[in-house]
Amino acid sequence: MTEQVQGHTTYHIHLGDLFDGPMDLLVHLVRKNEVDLYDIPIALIAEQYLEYIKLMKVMNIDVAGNFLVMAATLAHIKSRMLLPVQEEQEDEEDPRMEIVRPLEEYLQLKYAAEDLAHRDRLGWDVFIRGTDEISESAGEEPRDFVQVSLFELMDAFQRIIKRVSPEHFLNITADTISVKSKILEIADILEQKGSVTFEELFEKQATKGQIIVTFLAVLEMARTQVIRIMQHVKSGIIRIFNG
Amino acid sequence: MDNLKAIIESLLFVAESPLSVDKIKSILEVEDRKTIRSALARLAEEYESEKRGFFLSEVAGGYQVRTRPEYRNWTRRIKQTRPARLSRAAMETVAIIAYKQPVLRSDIEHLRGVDSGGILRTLLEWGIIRVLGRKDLPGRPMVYGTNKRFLELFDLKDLGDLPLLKDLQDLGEAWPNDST
Amino acid sequence: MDNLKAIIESLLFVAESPLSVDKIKSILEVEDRKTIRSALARLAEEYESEKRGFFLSEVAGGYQVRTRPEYRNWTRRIKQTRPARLSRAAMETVAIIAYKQPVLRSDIEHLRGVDSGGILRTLLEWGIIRVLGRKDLPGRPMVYGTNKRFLELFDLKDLGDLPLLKDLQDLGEAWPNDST
Repeated sequence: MTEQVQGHTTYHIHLGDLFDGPMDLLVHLVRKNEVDLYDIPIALIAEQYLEYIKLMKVMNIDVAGNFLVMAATLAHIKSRMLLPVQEEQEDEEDPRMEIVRPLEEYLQLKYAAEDLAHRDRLGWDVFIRGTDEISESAGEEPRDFVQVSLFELMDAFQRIIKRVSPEHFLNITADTISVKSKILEIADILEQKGSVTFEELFEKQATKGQIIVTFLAVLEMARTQVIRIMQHVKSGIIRIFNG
Repeated sequence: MDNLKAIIESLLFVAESPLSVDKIKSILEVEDRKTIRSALARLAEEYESEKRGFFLSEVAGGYQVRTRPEYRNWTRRIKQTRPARLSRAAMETVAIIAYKQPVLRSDIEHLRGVDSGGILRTLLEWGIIRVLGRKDLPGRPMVYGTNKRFLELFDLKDLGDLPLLKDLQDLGEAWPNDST
Repeated sequence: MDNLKAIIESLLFVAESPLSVDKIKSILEVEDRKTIRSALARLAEEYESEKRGFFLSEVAGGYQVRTRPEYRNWTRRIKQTRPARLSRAAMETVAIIAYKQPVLRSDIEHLRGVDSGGILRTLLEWGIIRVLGRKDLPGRPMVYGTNKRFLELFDLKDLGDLPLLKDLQDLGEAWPNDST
């Protein structure tokens, strides 16, 4: 998820950035071969498409299922193109339309997205008047932050565990009551400060049990959208915000 | 109120979001929309003719003073926090929602050909899009649309201000720059 | 930089705190303090002679554009009517309380599926909701309702003015604060 969101941000290497999806790959191929969108040489494009998928697999890029669906569609169109056109079928639609229509729509929206991106964006090209007021944290958009995936959160947690104690944590269970009261505690902190770094939350937790309880509380709060867990694009620091 | 124009200007300076004529009307407790409109028009004109560092933008159903885009390289330096760059995927998703709203996640994903849940969540967080409601379909899927913030962000008066979708047949060889 | 004055004006506009001459100098990468000073003086003079709604204030070791104090009665109104930015979770809670009042915390939590103590406390602090009393149940739990401030915040005449739940579902935009 986050891979797609982060797009141009630096810290995440995302091989899939080459092509966001099967539609992008198709657009790329049509463009690269300089063929007419309305007269696509389907055999050539289908063949090249499969080559790309093979290459992605070789490079250990996780090829999503929708790439394969598109490959099947292309193969199907190709086979239909090979069938001899019979008299009574002449007014039948060009099988390629199955792919041309969505491509057309997709391209149109890509143009639209480009147009939007070229407008004078607030906070980027134009600015409104600055105020020296302390902005409220609730609802304020932390623009330098991106959402964190569960895996990144677990990485951060592992770092904390290692720092606090090298032992294993496996046989500690957290009871519901302490998780609930920890949730309230975190909510209190957030109410006062608006946001807190992930690490700060664990600073005063001496025992393994407390650390686990805190982590579970954070997970639960994130799951129920009481909080938002974001990562600073540049520093990589994970910060927790009021939902 | 003989200095109506200056008062409106001071309101525009203080406001944190675009001010509609109605809003100005209710604050000033005047009856006449026309006077407000003409004061706004004069302000806009003055900012132009005097080559001020800002201009009056008609955006998101209201008026807002904004710095000139041609000075972006300077104004950006004042702002220490840079806004997150919207990724290409995010821009595409926003465009789809803007043009196709009300739209289902499944429609978006069908168009883009990829899972878009993560991007939708981010766009929701940023307040660019919102959930308009739920569709009366199995699973009651959520219906998405753009938010007022979308208009503000992309300098649009209203949704009617969105450029028409291009006719691809007319474009010939022109491809979107960022298509690969 | 022939439009130095306009650029400095745009910087003053964007800056969140007073800008010193040195700061402007470092942003614009110019060597000459005098040019900056004279541009500032011209801006100050223009704001006066054109009777703008703002003036250039020399304050805290720098320069800042401020709205005129004589318009305080108007400019204050903008600040007052600015809707508080409520988080999505807070909006949900307020909505539940508005529609279901008098309501128990346990009812709210049952509906939202999450602990809502922290949010309730915030809303109480902000004066958006209030404790209506205590219910005659074990533990004598508190009963919550909305406050006058709630009406102000959402620009409602009275509670009867609340949109029907169905309208909300259809539109999703009945809330003035659509940024959540």
